[in-house]
Amino acid sequence: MRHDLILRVIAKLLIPFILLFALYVQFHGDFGPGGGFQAGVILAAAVIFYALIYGLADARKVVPEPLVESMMAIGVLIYAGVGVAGLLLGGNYLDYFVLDHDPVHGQHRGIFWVEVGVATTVSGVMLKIFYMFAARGNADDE
Amino acid sequence: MSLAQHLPALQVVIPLLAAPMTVLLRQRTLAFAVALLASWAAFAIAIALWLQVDASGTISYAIGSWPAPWGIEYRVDRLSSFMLVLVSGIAALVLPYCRRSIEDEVPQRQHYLFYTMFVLCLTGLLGISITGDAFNIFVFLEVSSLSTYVLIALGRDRRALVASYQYLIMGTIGATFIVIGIGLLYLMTGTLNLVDMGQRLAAVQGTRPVLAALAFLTVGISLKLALFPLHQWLPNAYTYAPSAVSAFLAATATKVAVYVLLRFYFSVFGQSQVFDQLPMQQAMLLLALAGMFAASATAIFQSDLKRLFAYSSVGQIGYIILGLSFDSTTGLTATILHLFNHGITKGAIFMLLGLVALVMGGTSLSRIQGLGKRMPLTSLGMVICGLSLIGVPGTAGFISKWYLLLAALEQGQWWLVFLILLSSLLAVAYVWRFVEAAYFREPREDLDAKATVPWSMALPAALLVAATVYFGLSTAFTVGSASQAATFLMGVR
Amino acid sequence: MMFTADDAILLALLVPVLGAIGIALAHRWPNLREGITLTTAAALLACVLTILPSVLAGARPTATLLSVLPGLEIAFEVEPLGMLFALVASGLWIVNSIYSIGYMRGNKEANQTRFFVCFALALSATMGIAFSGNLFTLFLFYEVLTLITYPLVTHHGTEKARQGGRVYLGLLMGTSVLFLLPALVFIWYLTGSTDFTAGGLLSDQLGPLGLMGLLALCMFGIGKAALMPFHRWLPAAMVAPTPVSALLHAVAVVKAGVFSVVKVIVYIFGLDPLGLNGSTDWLILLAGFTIVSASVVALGADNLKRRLAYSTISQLSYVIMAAALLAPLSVVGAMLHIAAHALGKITLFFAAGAIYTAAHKTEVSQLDGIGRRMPWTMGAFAIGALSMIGLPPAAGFVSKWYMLSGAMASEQWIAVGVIALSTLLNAGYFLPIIYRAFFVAPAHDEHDHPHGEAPLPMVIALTATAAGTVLLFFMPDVPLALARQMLGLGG
Amino acid sequence: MNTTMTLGGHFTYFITIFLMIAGLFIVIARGNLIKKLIGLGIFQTSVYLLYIAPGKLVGGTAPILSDAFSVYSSPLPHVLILTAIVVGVATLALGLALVVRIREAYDSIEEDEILNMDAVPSRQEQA
Repeated sequence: MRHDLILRVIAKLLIPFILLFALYVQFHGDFGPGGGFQAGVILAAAVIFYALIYGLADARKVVPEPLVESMMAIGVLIYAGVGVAGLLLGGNYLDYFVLDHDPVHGQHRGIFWVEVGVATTVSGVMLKIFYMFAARGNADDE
Repeated sequence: MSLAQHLPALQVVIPLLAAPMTVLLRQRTLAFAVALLASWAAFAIAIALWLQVDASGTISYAIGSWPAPWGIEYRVDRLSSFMLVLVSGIAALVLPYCRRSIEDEVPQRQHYLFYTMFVLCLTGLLGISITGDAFNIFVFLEVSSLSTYVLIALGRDRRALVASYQYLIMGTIGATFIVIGIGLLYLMTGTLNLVDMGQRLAAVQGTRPVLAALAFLTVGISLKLALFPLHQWLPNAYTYAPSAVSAFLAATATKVAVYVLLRFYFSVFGQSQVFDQLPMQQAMLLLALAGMFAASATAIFQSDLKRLFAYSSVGQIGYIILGLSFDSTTGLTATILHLFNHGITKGAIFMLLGLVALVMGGTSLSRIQGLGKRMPLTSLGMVICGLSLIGVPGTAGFISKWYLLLAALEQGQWWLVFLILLSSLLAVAYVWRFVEAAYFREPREDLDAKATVPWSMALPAALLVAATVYFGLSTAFTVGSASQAATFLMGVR
Repeated sequence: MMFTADDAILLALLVPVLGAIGIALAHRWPNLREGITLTTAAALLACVLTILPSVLAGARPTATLLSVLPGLEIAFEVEPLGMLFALVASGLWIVNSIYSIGYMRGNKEANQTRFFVCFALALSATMGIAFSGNLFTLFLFYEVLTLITYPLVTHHGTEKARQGGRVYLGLLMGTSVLFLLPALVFIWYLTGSTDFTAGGLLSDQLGPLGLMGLLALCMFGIGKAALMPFHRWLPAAMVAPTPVSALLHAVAVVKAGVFSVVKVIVYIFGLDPLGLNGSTDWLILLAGFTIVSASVVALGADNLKRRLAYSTISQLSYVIMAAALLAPLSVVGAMLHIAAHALGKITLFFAAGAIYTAAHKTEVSQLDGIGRRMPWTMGAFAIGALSMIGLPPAAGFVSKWYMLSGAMASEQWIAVGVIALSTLLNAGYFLPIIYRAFFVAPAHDEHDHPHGEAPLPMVIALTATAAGTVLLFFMPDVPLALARQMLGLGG
Repeated sequence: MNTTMTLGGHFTYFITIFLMIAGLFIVIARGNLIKKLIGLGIFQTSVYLLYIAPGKLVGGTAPILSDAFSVYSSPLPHVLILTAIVVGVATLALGLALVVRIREAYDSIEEDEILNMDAVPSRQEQA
């Protein structure tokens, strides 16, 4: 696939938009369908797309394996961190109401960070799964 | 803000936080340290919770401050606090044991992931025990199960992979059955909170979907707790998993599944519904007896000790379910007691077997000939735990057997008394296979001891063995908690 | 003495355990190890003796270790029967230790340290049984004793020894778990306690049939008493080295069995409640059957140890029968017989072991003329045999006398007949041995080799027990006093 | 008439049950490890349907607050099933990962072949 020019050009064109769309889905999650879960998958899809076209080795250079693993962990930490923040601010665990002066703002803030965490973890996991399966059995291909 | 107030959340959150930390740290010593701290903290919290519940009754904690029937509620009552102590206690002991144990059994670069999976599994098991939300139980169940599959697959034998795969298939079917059961209950009541569900079920008692839910839940949970004949996954999984994992699973995983069964039977359906509408009592009785005899008899003919004691676990689960089938407070006490006592006994046995595997290079009966001379203290520990499995007085196993017999006597079922005792004679038979091999055969010349016994493994194992004896002599904690929990469960509705 | 009788109870349990630890630590130095064994044995006897005066004076020293469940304590209470048992066991341990040293060294046995460690631990368990204050404690130590003696039985580690060990463990553990444990749970369920109570713990919770059933559970559950049909373990355990057989038969195990039987009958069921509705008639018959049939088997056994084993089975059933007669006199006889049989039978086993060590002979038919070469051994054997038969001047006469009087007083003519018949049978299987040993000229074959007496420690030991047998005939004061104490007949 | 109405009204349940049985059947009857996983996936999917179908109200719309609508479908089953789907994906991924490693270790993904391969060395071990 290395010299498939059309695919390469289209990929180059498409990937920024995919990423942008991921961000849109992420931030629109407050008002309509969307949220961290979907955004994370779309984000991962962009990278996977890149890997399909340019090869796994290149993709690994862009998004290295340790980063992927860290993303998985950091996302969970962000999520749980929001919960702990609620604890520290005097509410129960995962209490969003206390995150800001106004409970509604608190809700916004809490959900926002939780969704960030979800997106990070989900994209990390998707990429990890992809890397693991793709790297299996054809090590010389990379 | 008082910390004590948030203990129920922290119980689950601390190990949950430890999991990503171990991934981020990547370095195995640091990962080990984090996991160790988390498990010890969890144990401390569990004890604190137990004390709180003991002093002032059930604790309810609303996650996210959403009140109970709508939000997810963490609910610590007498039964769950007891389970929390068991699960976190075993984890706190197994973790320090892991460090040296997995060195030989798991590739080094996977060590930090091993700890991640371990704390995740712990999180799941603790979560199941503490949550008051039906769907949350499923989620935590899957968290613990998925990490368990990984942990089993880490075993160095390639058969570990197959064992893990089989467990994955069986476990997922079980979990899906549980979700179906929960779904049906949700359809009938419109709530997922266990207490709320229990109250609303009264209105639709005995309708067909509720009975179907009961059946689905029973089968699903029975798969998870390895009730005979749904136990096929267990022997392979315990045999080929790394020793530390076998120890942790044998002591906690099936026990937590029993907890889920008790929770649904008594807190949701209510004992009258379970035992009056369907012939549950007879079914449980039969399966328990079949397990006690068939599995124990199979255990006698095994040539590998890990497999032998895995079959013994299936047999012992028979006792646990037998106590349940009596439908009496004493029987339930026996169930909960045996849950705990068998947990610590089997945990100790598998930890000791890990030591044996480390030193002798395997656990097959032909390999461990003359073990009494090579590893006198380990063999002694094995014998003590074996006696506990048999139910010899002075060991923890005796206490639970005592209550089981008492429950049978209360109902005047002498034939059951004798069946229970007959099956414990089968336990004598399989324990004695070890004793004869270890003490009355000469060590094999061609096998050299590979390593000395590291204290980091010996100490936790010794502590558990000591606990097996201690809880056979001093029963204030175990019998007290178990009988209170049983009274509480029987009195729920 | 600096400590009270109450402390001495716990000390008596602890001393052998400490001794065992010492023995294990000294495994490299055999002389030191044996020294520790003897010291421990002496210390144990001293402990037991400090309790004796207060028991004779009518006190009941007690000690409670811990409470496992409500009404289920590990508790000790020394009453006369237990005192007697403890005295016999601890006293004979010293003799047995001396003998064991000679035997183990003389036969160059392997694993000697394990042997002595288990021996010491077995004594601790025996003390626990003797002093137990309730049925639960008794059961606990009963099981411990089974487990501790198991390695002794399988000492040789051969396939035959393992086989014997399996039968031993299977029967003892099997009966106790299958019968005694449910009886224990049931008693606790009925009364909320398992304490040994003067006059009987059970009052009127059970009808005659229930009482009989429970008694049956207890009697069959105490497999160590070797009541038929659960007697097979005793011959099976004969694969063990002779000192172990002596321990099993005379010092600890079987005595623990009959001791438990007497204790259960007297303190759990009570003589009077049992006597009211004849719940023990079947037991008298069964014990009688055991006595006679075991004697008949012994008559036909050529292997000396096997003959002795069946003799033990029959002698044990004397005690059971005497207790089942429920007459005070016969219970006194039962107690005396525990002591008398212990002394007599240990002498016989010592002699058998001495013959094996010196002449390597195990069959009765090989013993022609051996009395001329081993006069001390065979002399002691003769005294032991007299005691078994129940002839003066041996202790067996006294106990049989009481039993017979008890049987006659309660007009149990079957029991009287059994005792008479078995006395004949006893004579029938013991006297020929003595006759052969002293009066038949030795057969000369090529396998024979010149030998004299057994090693000195063994001869000392067996002479001492033989002397004890005679002594007990002339001075049965202490056992008698204890027996009267127990039945409340006054000192 | 009445029966057809019940049949029609309950058609989601029939589909659910059909999928459930089909999935379970594949898991049990097929020896190929991948096919087993596919069966498992179908089995799990049937449960999603079981949850979601009753949450649908005839005439209800997606539960996004808007002035134009007053009848909404219940969102809770969707949330639950979203979680269940994640769990299902994780299970599937893990199962496939195991199959990959099993294939590397045994060079086969047929259950009976794998079991045969293991049965032989264990017998030697005992001998």
